[in-house]
Amino acid sequence: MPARGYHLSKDELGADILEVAMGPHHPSTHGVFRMDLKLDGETVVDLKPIFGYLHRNHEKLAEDIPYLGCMPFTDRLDYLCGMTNNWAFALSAEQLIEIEIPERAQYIRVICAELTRLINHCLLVGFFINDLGALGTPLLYALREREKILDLFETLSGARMMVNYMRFGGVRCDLPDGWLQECERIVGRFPAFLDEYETLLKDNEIVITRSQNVGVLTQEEATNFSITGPMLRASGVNYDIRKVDKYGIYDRFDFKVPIGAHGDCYDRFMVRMLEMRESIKILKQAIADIPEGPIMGNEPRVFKPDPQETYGRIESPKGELGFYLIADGTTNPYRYKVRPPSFVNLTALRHMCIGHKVADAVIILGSIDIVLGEVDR
Amino acid sequence: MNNFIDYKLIELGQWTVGLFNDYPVVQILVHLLLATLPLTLVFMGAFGFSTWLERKGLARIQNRLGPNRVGIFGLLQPLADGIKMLLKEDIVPDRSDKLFHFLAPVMLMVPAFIAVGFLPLGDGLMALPMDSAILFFFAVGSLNTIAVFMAGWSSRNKYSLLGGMRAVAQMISYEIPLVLSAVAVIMFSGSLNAQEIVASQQIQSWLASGNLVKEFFGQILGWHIFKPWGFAGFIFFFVAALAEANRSPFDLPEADSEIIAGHLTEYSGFKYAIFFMAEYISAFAIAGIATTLFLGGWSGPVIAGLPWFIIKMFSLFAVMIWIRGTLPRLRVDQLMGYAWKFLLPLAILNIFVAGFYYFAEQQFGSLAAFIGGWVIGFGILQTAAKGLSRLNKSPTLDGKRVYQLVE
Amino acid sequence: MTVAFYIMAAIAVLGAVMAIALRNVVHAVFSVLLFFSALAGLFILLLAEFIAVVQVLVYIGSVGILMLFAIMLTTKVTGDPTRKLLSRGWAWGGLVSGALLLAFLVPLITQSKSESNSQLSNFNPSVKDLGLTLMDPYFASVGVIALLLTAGLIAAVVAASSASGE
Amino acid sequence: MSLIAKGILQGMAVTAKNFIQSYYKKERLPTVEYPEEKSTVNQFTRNIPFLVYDGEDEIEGMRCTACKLCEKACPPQCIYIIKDTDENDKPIKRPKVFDIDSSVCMSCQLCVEVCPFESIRMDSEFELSNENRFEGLLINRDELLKSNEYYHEIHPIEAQETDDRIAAKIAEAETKKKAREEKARLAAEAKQAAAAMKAAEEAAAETETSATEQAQQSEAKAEAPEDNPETKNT
Repeated sequence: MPARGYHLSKDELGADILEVAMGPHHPSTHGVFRMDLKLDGETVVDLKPIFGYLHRNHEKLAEDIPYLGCMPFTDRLDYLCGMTNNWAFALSAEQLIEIEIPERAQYIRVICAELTRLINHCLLVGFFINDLGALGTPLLYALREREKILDLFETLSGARMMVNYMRFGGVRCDLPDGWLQECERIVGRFPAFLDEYETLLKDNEIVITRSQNVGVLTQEEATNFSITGPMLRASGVNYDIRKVDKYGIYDRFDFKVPIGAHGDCYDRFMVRMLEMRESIKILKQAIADIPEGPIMGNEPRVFKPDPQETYGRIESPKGELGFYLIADGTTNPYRYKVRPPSFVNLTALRHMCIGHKVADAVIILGSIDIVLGEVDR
Repeated sequence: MNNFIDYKLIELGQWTVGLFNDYPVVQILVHLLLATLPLTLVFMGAFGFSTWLERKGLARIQNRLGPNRVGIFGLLQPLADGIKMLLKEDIVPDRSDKLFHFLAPVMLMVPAFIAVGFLPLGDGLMALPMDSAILFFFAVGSLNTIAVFMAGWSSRNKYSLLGGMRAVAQMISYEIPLVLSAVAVIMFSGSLNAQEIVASQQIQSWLASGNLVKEFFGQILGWHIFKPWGFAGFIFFFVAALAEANRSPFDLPEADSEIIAGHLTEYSGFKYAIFFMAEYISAFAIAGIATTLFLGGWSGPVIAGLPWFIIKMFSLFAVMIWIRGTLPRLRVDQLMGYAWKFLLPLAILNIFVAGFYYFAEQQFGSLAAFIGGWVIGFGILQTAAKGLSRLNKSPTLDGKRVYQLVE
Repeated sequence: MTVAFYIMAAIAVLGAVMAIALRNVVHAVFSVLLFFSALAGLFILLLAEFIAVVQVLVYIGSVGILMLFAIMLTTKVTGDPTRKLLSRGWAWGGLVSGALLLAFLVPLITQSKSESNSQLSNFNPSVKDLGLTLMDPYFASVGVIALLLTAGLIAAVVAASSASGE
Repeated sequence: MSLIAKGILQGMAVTAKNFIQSYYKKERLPTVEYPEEKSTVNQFTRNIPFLVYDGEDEIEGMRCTACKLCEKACPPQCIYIIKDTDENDKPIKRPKVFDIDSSVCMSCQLCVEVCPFESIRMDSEFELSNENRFEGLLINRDELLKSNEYYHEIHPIEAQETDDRIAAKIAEAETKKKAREEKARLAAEAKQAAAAMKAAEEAAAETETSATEQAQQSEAKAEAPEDNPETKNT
């Protein structure tokens, strides 16, 4: 895939190219990520993403731990979305042992996943505008709203972010009394916050001039880079695993997928804003329909699946999150491989940044929505 | 007139100088001290207060509490910060240009304080009463650029250098619309003298009438901001002033999300504090000059003079804080484009509108000129602005977008 | 007044000498700026406020910055240290330039002494008078200069845009 | 962008609204000023594990039997257990050393889930800061031991469920034991009757039966955590 932009030698340019190492300690590289930039004035001529500063041996570690023991580690992949990470891992392990998941557990999973999507997207928008230089005001509004959902998670699972809530065959514990009512109240109020958020940001002339037509990724390019998630949909590809795979019970809900037309930073930001509204739709349906019943199938804690391989994937807020497992008949996975959306989406960074300004490189990185815990694993 | 505070202050000053009548050399020194020392102290205090104000205001905008640990409402926070800054290690990069690294904060500080000297704080209250004070103000303001460049260049840091480059480009570009939007006022007032500009914004005939209501409104209605060209000019001036003072959304030289802290990256301890102080005082100075040019300076009802000037200056500063809490930052090229392709033509057009308004006032009386000016003059400016933004718009920038929702 | 003049003059001379002598280009430019500011101070001492302002605004604020900009684009900031300040032709150059300076300045100084201060005393160097002078008797020349400068500016813009448009 | 940018003004109206409302709306100022006021800790919160004991005495009432299931289940392997021994070097069902490295613990609650004796539970204590980053963060057995009352205080619902479960277990064990005793008694009676008949010839067989009886009883004791006589004190 040839990168767009220009590659000029030093002599052709007639001036020195400034090499700047942006990161690993930089205010807006979203963690310990480093971009080696080659700048011509302020224009990015070349960019080299460097990561691995947060490598924690996640995949190798799992090979020495029983399947269930890996569950708390998945929380730490994309530490903003513990619930969806749990679900993705549970989904792939459930394929190994083929068990039925009770109805109520399915609903709880959907509710948790969509709440996670709300958290992730409103935080992302906050960080994105923060990268645009807005001194954190939208970010702090997002954090304010996130707190409420985190409180819900805490009541449900005991922890705010490192939830470790899903189990193979269901979820760990049932909803406490009054949890659903509280959840309904918070979800009911969320659209008002979204309206305010959109008024603050959507029509802002500076946001528009800064983010429109910046970091464009066409349909073809996006699919070739195997981009997934909101970023792919912002490029105009209708691909949402909730619709494609219909995993869990997503076929029961009525929701739509927002699609962007330009594939630039503004589209990525707006697609996420719209996805939050669709998530609220799903949440309202799920809260209304949730049945009574058991929350766990009768599943042994430690099991020895037959030698086989599986790949379970879900639409995590950031894109396709998949777990590839090879079982060898023991209690531990033989191979445990994560397909993190952040990492794969990051591959398009260089392509998108070349030819833009330094300031754009920062917001393009922000619009990809990476979490270094997931990139480095 | 009820600006007795100013008169009392001036009397006090004259009395103090009078004490040294027998020692002419000492008298000159005392005179100089009286002109500069209170100003320095007051503005340094104002700097401390404004950092508190900014942190508190931003915090409330962001639904936080802000500083509240040191003193009541955290009012002593600036003091604590100052002590902390003083005690911090002063780190100078090994390969930096040590002399310039040291001189840069000083270079920024000096023009900032000189600029404050040109502000007409009250009736007759002016540290450097010069005939062409406004012009001097702009001349001194242009020195900031050099200091920022010095800081950026001498640090031997790539981020600093980028910040320095940005600062130079930005400040040069915005100085032109800044001065041009002030030209309309200078033209209308017919003077470069700050006091005369303030006086031209008071309706003298109403003030002399003895009617209390007329006196009250005579102090307000004459402000240039109520005139169409003055309103437009104020917007241009304020935008350019934000850029001159490196305030958000034009804080590119120290854009923290892109180039860490720009020219300030390698500064620490007291030098950093001095930078900070100089920047805030420049912001004050430019808010003060905007007050003088467009908001009637020290004129105001009931207690004209120093109090009104301070109220107006701090209000403008509060608006700066408000903007900082709301807006994202522009990009370098957009920033330059905005100055050259949008502000500059409009500021020039505004001079013409002001000229026509001036003649219309003489021909048809002030009321007719006022109404006509708002309808025609402002209409012209508005249309021009729209046309310019359409002209400048890149073809792919389509503003509001409609999104598809598919199954 | 005299003391102030000598201080300013000393600073100006120092700045000028340093601008030539310093091998670091950026330092040299800042010496030039120092010289300019001392000059502005001298103008203020002469009660030529407006000229002082213009000195600061144009020379320090614009020309100086322009020089700095030009330097930023060059790669070599520090000059070659092996090159000596005193080369063989130095003495001759100094002699010639000193002679020229005298040739130009001496007549001027003697003239101003002889023509008395009568002309100076009734000249009021206010900005208003300056403006009136420029706008009344010299209006035509000022207008022509302004037009020329505008044309030059437009030409520069056209040249720059066509160069980058390729 | 015309002279006045509409979108920017809209945004500024939003921030102004937030600024003003932060003075009178709790929702707009969610800050809790921590050291002075502490937000109520959710009763479901989990942080670092602790060991529950019943009754007054920490050592006697300890539920933990040092079975090391939690040690095996812990994914980051932050639990370290050594079994206690008595004077004769005979192992006792009680840990001598039970360390949790709180700097390693990731609060995943898997140890709680595997514990068959309802002994290890999650604490909601969050102020764990310490001056010593090595020994200070290594929590030993005596620090980990907390009473059942404390457990009830921090996690009322969960603790009640646990107690109910233990009570049910004990009741079950009790009924089983009673049934067994009854059975044993009946058998003994029958045997006594039989013994009366053929006392002399079958003396060897009788001794064998009583030995089996004893073995059965000790087995029942092991199944239920009966070494805690005050289990039902709540």
